[in-house]
Amino acid sequence: MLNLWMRTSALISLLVVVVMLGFLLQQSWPYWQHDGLNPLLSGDWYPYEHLFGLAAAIIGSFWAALIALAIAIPTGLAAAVMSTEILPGPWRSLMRSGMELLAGIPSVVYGLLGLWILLPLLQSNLHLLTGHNLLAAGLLLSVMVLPTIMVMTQDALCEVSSHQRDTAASLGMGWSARLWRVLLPQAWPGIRSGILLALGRALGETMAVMLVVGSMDRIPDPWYNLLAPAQTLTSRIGREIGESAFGSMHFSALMACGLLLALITITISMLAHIRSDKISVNRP
Amino acid sequence: MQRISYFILAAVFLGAQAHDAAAVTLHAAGSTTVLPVVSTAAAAYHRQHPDVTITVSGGGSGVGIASMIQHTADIGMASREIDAEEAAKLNGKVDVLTIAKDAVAVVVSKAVYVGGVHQLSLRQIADIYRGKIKNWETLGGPDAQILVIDKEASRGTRHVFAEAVLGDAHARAPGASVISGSNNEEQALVAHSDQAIGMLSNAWLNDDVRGIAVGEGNKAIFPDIGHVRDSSYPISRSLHILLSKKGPPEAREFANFLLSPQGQAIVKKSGYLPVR
Amino acid sequence: MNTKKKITAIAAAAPQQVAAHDAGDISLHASRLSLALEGKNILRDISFSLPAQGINVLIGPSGAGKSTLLRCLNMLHTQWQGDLQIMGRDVRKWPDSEDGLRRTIGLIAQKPTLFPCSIQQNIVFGLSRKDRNHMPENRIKKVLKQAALWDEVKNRLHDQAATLSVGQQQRLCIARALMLSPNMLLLDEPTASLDPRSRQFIEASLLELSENMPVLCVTHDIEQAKRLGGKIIFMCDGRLIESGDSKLFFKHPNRIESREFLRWSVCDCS
Amino acid sequence: MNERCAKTLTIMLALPALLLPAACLLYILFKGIPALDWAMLSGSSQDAAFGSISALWPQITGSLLLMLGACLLAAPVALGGTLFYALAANIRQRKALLGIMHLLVGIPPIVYGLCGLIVLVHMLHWGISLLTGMVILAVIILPMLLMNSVNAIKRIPSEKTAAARALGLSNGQLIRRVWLPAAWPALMTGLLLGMARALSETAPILFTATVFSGVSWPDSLFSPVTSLQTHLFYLAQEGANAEAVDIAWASAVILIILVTALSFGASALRNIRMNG
Repeated sequence: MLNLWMRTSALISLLVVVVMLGFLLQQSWPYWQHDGLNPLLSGDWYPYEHLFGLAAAIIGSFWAALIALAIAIPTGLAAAVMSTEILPGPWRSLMRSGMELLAGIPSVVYGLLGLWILLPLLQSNLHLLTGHNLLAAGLLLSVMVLPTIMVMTQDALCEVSSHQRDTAASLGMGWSARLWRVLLPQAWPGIRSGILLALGRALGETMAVMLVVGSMDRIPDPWYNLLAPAQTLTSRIGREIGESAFGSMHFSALMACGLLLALITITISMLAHIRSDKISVNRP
Repeated sequence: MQRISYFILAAVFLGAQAHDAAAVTLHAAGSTTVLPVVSTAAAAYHRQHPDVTITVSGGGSGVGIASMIQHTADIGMASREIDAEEAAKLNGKVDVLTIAKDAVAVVVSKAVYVGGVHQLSLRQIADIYRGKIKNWETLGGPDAQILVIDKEASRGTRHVFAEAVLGDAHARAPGASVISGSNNEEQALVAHSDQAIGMLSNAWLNDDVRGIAVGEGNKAIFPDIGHVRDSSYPISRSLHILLSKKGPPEAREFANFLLSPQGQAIVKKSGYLPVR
Repeated sequence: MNTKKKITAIAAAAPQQVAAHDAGDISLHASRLSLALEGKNILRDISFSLPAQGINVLIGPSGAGKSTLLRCLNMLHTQWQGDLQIMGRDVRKWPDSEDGLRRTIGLIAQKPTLFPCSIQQNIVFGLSRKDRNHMPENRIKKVLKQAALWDEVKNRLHDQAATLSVGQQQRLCIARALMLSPNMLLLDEPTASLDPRSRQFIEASLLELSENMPVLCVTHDIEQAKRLGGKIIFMCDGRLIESGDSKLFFKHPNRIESREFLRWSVCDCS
Repeated sequence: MNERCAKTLTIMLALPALLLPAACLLYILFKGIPALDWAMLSGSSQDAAFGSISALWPQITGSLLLMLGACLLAAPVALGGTLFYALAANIRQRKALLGIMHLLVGIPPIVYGLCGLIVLVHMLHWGISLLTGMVILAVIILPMLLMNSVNAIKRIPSEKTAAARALGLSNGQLIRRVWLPAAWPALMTGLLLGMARALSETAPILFTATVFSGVSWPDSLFSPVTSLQTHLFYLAQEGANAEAVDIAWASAVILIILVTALSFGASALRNIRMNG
């Protein structure tokens, strides 16, 4: 009985992965068969003309995630350093609670905040036609991934042994030298995992991005123009999945978006997992 | 542990089942233009027939029609005609009932309207959506770039608008600068901007979101109920609900309710033109 | 940049001035040091001084507060009360802050702690970036010889430091501390976890080093204290019980706690 | 001097992380509390028409039902998987299981939604339903729960297990009498965090489990529900309707209160584990 339960559970876990990837591939197969990998290079997405180019959405997804990381990495690292290396104990846990609170706010609430605070701000301060753009998505995402980076960095910094800290201090190294030459290098594997997880989360976030990105299937022109409405993979799926008929080419193309997203994020989380695999696999 | 949890699961299931054995739940999905009518009517209908519950979700006309093809809803809502491809898939298994008429208003931000743009010809609107006209100044308005709002490809409003203005229901709009989804989302976009143009059912017009007249010179026509009734407004349409021929009889009764004087009163209150 | 240079210059010059002034008399003077952590008195009224050179052994049962005292001396603990002068200078008013003080005092921990890089990089780890990059070979050779490690590592300076045995690692820690040219060396049970051979090496090099600077070595091992000789400071339960010449202490301990400790290696001072 | 500069710079960089949580929370409370009154929480959504749906009970019920269902489905599997890891697996199987869990954690929730749409809604013909939503959310929280409980079991000192083994306890006795008493606070912490996660996921249930309106209590596991999360999304798009926006902020406050209560519960349990 116990044995059956244990093995069924493990099998279900395995089955979930197989079923998910299998059906995504099966449903997106007509799409891949239709055009091969060409649509990955084209930005034209006109479902009624059977043009399903993914380039605009892929580029948009990565741009939004990169903006998010560019803001969240320095801030998150600084916040983690501040809470573990500068602030005394009670403040540390207060900051941590703040971060957990930030992490607990559902993404759709962030969407609401973005729609009501961020977009009008961007629109009026940058004199834009509309605040809907990649920058807005990136800014919103940076708030959402900040807790991931900060908490992972905090854990990694706390794991650096007190012997290392004391030894560095008794060699007369100053605060910043200890930080740059001892603490950050030794915490790097943990920090790296945090950054990769944050990247995965930023790429896969749907609701908040969908509300602020503008949903225009256009490759940014010029390529660094982040102030025009754009599209991401997740926002494309979220907006169009309801309107595509099951089994149609449109549906298949959306499934291809999903498969692509899954493959990218799986690669990222595996990279984060492999190096940070510190959990020993011994019998408890 | 495991047995307990399955017990609870079963209890929830049975409890939910036993809640009201005679109850019927119908599901309506589709156009957000039709949604307010059906949503309000569903609530009124439920008060009269407590054993019938009608759940309503949006998604657009494309969803309404697709959900009939896929049998994921009992009542489809559409604010445009069914196209050939969809008709082939439906294969005559669905009845289409027209419950109301509506104009797709060409709307501009309040600042643009106040700035002098009160009417545009179909050609000028087409040029805006094709990206040939980019500034309101060209059209006699304030010196401001035009924020051209397009709608998601599946929305009925867009089909009707694109057919009348661009000549094809699925025509591209290369001049568009942002895409919106529901009527509400578009209404918010226009209201928040000072230089926007968009397309909206005339039930959504208000002080911040002004409808403009469409046509040449003094033949331009404002999108109001009177002009929809006499079919003089060029971008108008019928609002439909779709019923499967083999669907539950309660769905048909609800459709009859929509066409009854009480239902049509709701249509009128929602800002559309009753058909009866 | 300028300020920094100046401060470094002052720090380097300070000990020599003091040495001239105090004429090889006293290098460290502590009076009435007390420390309470989380409401517990760890150190109570400790007063002692160290001569300008020679070996000093801080002995006592475990839990006596020996390691804590060492950490107070180089300001790893800062909450202590009392007065502490090193090279005739108040440690609280050190010109180059705590970091400058710590460069003047080499502290070697009980557990050898190396950084995850090569042997050579470990030796120069405490130096500024400029000094790290242009460190003459013979300077490294000199400190490694002083720590009795040169022969074992001369051909593998670029190997990972973690490949060394624990005994070698502890000697590497001593070499690393010497690289900063400290004026004083503090060691916290440096041989507690080592094999007898490494212990022998380290004791020998400590005796040699103590000819030029004061060395304060913490131990709970009576035999080791006897071997090292020099001056004995005996601590128990956060109090300094007795201090004096090694030979005298072992032959005629004055206090009952000292006698008890010498016989049983434990004592009850409370 | 240099050190002080470095510290100041760090604090300046970290400032957003200090201010943002407070700012976000205060803004939401500031907007939401005035809109949140008891009248909103009472009554049924059937009484109110579109856009003025002010009774949030059906949405709260739907969210909680989805959450509880997801936990009831996921918890036994997570516990079983943990026991497999601890008792039956060899090293390779352990690595594989952990690898699979890390892989699942990385996949974005919307992809789970897509798979649920293919397999559950269309292939198994469950339709847009409560059960579909429960299963999808269960799969989303499964890796969290499993990894958490694996860590909890690992933290039990191996001497305890060895002592129990030496007394001749069977696997079942070992689990019931040694592991569960020692690990339950940690297991519950994980479960609470999983519940919080299930409450805040929106994208995967948007098109697989929920509808816009019309449900006060689902008739069966196979009928759709309304939920706070998706309700918030629909309302978020209605920028121009002042009342809808108020309700949106009120929903946000309720959602955050629920989620925060769960994570505070988790923290409290974590402290029990530390003390006891």
